[in-house]
Amino acid sequence: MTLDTATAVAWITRAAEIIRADESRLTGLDAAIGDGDHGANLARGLAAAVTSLEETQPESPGKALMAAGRGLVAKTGGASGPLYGTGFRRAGKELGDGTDATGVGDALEAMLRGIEEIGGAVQGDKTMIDALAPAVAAFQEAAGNGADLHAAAVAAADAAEAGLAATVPLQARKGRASYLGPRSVGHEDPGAASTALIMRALAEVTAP
Amino acid sequence: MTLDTATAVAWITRAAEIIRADESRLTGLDAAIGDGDHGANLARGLAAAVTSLEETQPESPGKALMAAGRGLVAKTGGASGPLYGTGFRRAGKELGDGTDATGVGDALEAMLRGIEEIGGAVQGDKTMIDALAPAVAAFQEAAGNGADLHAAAVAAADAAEAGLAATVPLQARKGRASYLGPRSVGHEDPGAASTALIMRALAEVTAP
Amino acid sequence: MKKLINSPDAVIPDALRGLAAAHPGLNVDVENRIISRAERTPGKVGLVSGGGSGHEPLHGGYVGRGMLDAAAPGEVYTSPVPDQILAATEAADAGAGVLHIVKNYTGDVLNFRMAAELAEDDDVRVVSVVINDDVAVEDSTFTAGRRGVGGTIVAEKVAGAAAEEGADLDTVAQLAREVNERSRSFAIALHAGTVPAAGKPGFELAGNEVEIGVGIHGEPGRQRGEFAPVKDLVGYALDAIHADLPVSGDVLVIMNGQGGTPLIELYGAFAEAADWLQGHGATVARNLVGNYITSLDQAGFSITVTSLTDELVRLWDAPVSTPALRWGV
Amino acid sequence: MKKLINSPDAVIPDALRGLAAAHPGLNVDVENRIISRAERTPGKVGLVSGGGSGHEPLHGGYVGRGMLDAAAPGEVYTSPVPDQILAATEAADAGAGVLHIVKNYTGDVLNFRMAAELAEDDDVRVVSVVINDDVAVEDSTFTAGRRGVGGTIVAEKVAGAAAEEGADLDTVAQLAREVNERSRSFAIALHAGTVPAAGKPGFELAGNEVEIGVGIHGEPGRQRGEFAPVKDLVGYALDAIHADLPVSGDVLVIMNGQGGTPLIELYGAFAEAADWLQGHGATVARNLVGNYITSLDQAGFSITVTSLTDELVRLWDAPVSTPALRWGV
Ligand SMILES: Nc1ncnc2c1ncn2[C@@H]1O[C@H](COP(=O)(O)OP(=O)(O)O)[C@@H](O)[C@H]1O
Ligand SMILES: Nc1ncnc2c1ncn2[C@@H]1O[C@H](COP(=O)(O)OP(=O)(O)O)[C@@H](O)[C@H]1O
Ligand SMILES: [Mg+2]
Ligand SMILES: [Mg+2]
Ligand SMILES: [Mg+2]
Ligand SMILES: [Mg+2]
Repeated sequence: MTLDTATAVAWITRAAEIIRADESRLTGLDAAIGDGDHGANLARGLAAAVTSLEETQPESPGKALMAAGRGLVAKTGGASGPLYGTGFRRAGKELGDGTDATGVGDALEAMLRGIEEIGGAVQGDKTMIDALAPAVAAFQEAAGNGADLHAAAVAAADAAEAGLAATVPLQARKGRASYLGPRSVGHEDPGAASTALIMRALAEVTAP
Repeated sequence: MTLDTATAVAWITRAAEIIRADESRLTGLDAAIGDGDHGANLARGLAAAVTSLEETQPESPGKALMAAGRGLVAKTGGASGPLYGTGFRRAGKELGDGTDATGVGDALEAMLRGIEEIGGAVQGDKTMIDALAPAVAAFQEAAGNGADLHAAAVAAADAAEAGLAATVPLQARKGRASYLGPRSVGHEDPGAASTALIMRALAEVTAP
Repeated sequence: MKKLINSPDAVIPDALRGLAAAHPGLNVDVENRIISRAERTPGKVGLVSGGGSGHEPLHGGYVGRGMLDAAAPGEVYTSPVPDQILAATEAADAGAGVLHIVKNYTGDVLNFRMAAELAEDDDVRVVSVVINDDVAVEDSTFTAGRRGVGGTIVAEKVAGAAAEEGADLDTVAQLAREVNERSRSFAIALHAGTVPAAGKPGFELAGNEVEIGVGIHGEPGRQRGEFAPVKDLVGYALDAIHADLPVSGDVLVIMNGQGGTPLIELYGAFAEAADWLQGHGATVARNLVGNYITSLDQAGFSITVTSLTDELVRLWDAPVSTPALRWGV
Repeated sequence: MKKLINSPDAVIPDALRGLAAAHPGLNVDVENRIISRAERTPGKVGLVSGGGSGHEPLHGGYVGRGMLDAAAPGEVYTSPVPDQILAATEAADAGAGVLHIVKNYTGDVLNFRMAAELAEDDDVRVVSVVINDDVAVEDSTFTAGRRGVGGTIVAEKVAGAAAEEGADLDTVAQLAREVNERSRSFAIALHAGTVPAAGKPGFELAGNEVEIGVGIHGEPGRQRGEFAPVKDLVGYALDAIHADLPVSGDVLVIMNGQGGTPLIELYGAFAEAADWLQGHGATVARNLVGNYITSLDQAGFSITVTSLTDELVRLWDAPVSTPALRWGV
């Protein structure tokens, strides 16, 4: 299976669904160490991404992710809008006309680099990077070992969830949670939580 | 026993004490159907009346009540300050150099007339008049029947308390409580409650 | 109760100290509780108002060029005392007499009346205008009459502008009376404010209740109603105003916060008021949106509608420089 | 949760409708959420700011002569999006370039940066100044840096006055930077505000607790402290400011309410601040006391101290006519 246009669209659509379903959990996580809007932001942003896909009817999976990224940037606001928006746009650029697991791994890596570049966070700062970086690594390792798209995506989603769990003991060094200093310890990072959901959505839509 | 200067001073002093002790009850009554300041207002005003007695060292009971009235007006504020202040000044004017129960009855009647005059309330409007008017009537009746000052004051205090109780079913027609319309029914009037305390103070200080 | 105070007793002197520090152009007598303009204009009619504290910026915040000459704040929610009002009157007197702008509460009326008598003894001519614009209270022989609320601000602004122009005492008083006749107000609260000395809210509402027709002293309103969208609450208030004095033509609207309601909500409420008035053929020619006459930290709004004339617009637009209202200067 | 709203979704459009109705001199694009001045002065540097909603009067309340040319309000507590900031930038552009005054939050910085890139694509020169005056947050590689709070108002006022006088983009930007360098803020909350969509307060405090070093988004502060007299709370805040940038000489002080604190308390707090500053050898040369940058209905205060120069005083005193600040005109 390659990541074709329909699958790319399905990924975003499914991500929008599960983020919406889990909106209040994300908001709760953000209320604890941020400003309590992450769930609403991303639900709004991903809904806009879906609308943008419906409107643009992209012809390639790369164009689909780029359109989704533009939709996210245009409607999310906050830190996560530019970060995820840039991430999806970079992934789309890398992805081009669709590709197998290895190519998708490269696209996810482009996503990671884009987010790192504009946000300036590194792993351990208690951000979405802490879920995304291990997810990308796991995806690439699985793909390198010959896993298909679904299997690699499952590995990525599992790694993202583990990365999320690993944010709990960290003290935030980026984003609003950093203002809390030591009080940010003991909570999951909301952006890492949404990244884990987005990775899980990829695993679901690539299931055979 | 006549109402001499020392007794007049003792009356105000005792009234200040028992109003202070019951301040929060008065405030609670006023919070229910007014603005919750009657206890504080009167405690402050009577304290000022006591100070004014200490400062002026009045030579007659009439002058004592007039000084107390001026102290009340100068420090109480709200509706009760001018009402009680005028009442005590009028009583003092009438009282002059001290007198027996009949003369005190006239002084209390002057107090009542003063309050009626500037406040424009009549019995049944759910105000201090509803305690004061029956108190004055009871005092005068007792004095007319030959009661001494203490006995007349006890009759007045009892009548004031009965008058207070009778305010419960009334709808207020004067003062802030009138703004509540039918919602003012079912509560004691705070000014009637303070009048009952002031009458009780007179009964106490005239005890043999 | 958590408040930014040192102690319940210190609330008023502390606020007056702050007012003095913030506005060096005002004379603030913290001990005697009188706020007055630093300079008197000989021959100008003096304007004095006052009432309980807890309604800030009313009244001290309206002392300055184009509005009041002096204000006398009482204890929280308690009218000031005669000596204090007398001192404010004397501070405001520049030889042309003094207007007392009094809100219609028994305590305010009685204490101002006593002060006016004392002032007349000192040969200061005083005219009093009693403001009673709150339609939540029936004006009948069965009540102490209507309360004075937001219309007070309009009366102070308009009369103050006329006094600044050199109008005489009767003219200035007549303008204040005219504003009062043309103004109506109504208020709804979501939560009661807390008097510092009392330490708990003036009334308790359930999660789905509002207090309808409240005054500015944390006193309960005429009835309790169900919480509803702001469009309905504003419509209810405007219906009550309209039933009493039909709105039409150019109006001034004050969408006032009670102290604990944020501006974002007041603007939303104002949007509904503007729509409602337009739908009833009136035009919002002038407006204020914000906290102008408050009840400590009470949440809710009051709306004041004044039916304008060209002359009232001109006087409203005249320069004013006070802590709470400033334009044209 | 009881609020004067129609629904959580409608809060921002309703408030913008109200702002439009109240201030006919502003262009308010309710759909795209842009508030701009009705007239452009050709050749004047444009000033744009924006950020989450819920901080009213910030930012829309500072659009007008002598301050901002356009503002872009986001969702409640959420930075606006690039297209919106771009549209505000285009509305503000009068040929001399546009200054973006951005509060230092990751979301604001990223969205403004994207908008600036888009504007440059359209040949509009943009310079951004990031405000980061909140000393509650350590500025280190371990944080996203200090937050931008009350200093924003001073930067907007001073830069706006310079732009009005015809200063060029670099000069205007440099003044905003200078204000930022000379400004420090600190906030303490007594109760958290409630985001309408969330329906409950951002944090819960016990009866004897305060949140120390809070920001403007209902986020918890760096620590919880014990409730104390306002003198101590203000002293704590000023100690923190003084430790970071020692106060001296003439200062501008903003004693700001967080939305749910009444003016009587803010004046009391200001009295303590003025005393403290005097005791430390500084003079309060200019001040604002009131709600200028809020957090919905949060109770508490923030204090901003800007160390003044003669030039800053002159620009602060220059005429301004916006919904929230008005003088000299
Ligand atoms: N500099 C950054 N780099 C990467 N991720 C970040 C950065 N800053 C914040 N984030 C992520 O964004 C999430 C918060 O997003 P959101 O709540 O939507 O925005 P905001 O913080 O503006 O309210 C955080 O949980 C974190 O994962
Ligand atoms: N017109 C009036 N005549 C007589 N008594 C009055 C009148 N108005 C008010 N009162 C009395 O004053 C009491 C309230 O006094 P207080 O609370 O001190 O003043 P305020 O109403 O100004 O807050 C009422 O309970 C009532 O007994
Ligand atoms: Mg957030
Ligand atoms: Mg009372
Ligand atoms: Mg009172
Ligand atoms: Mg946010």
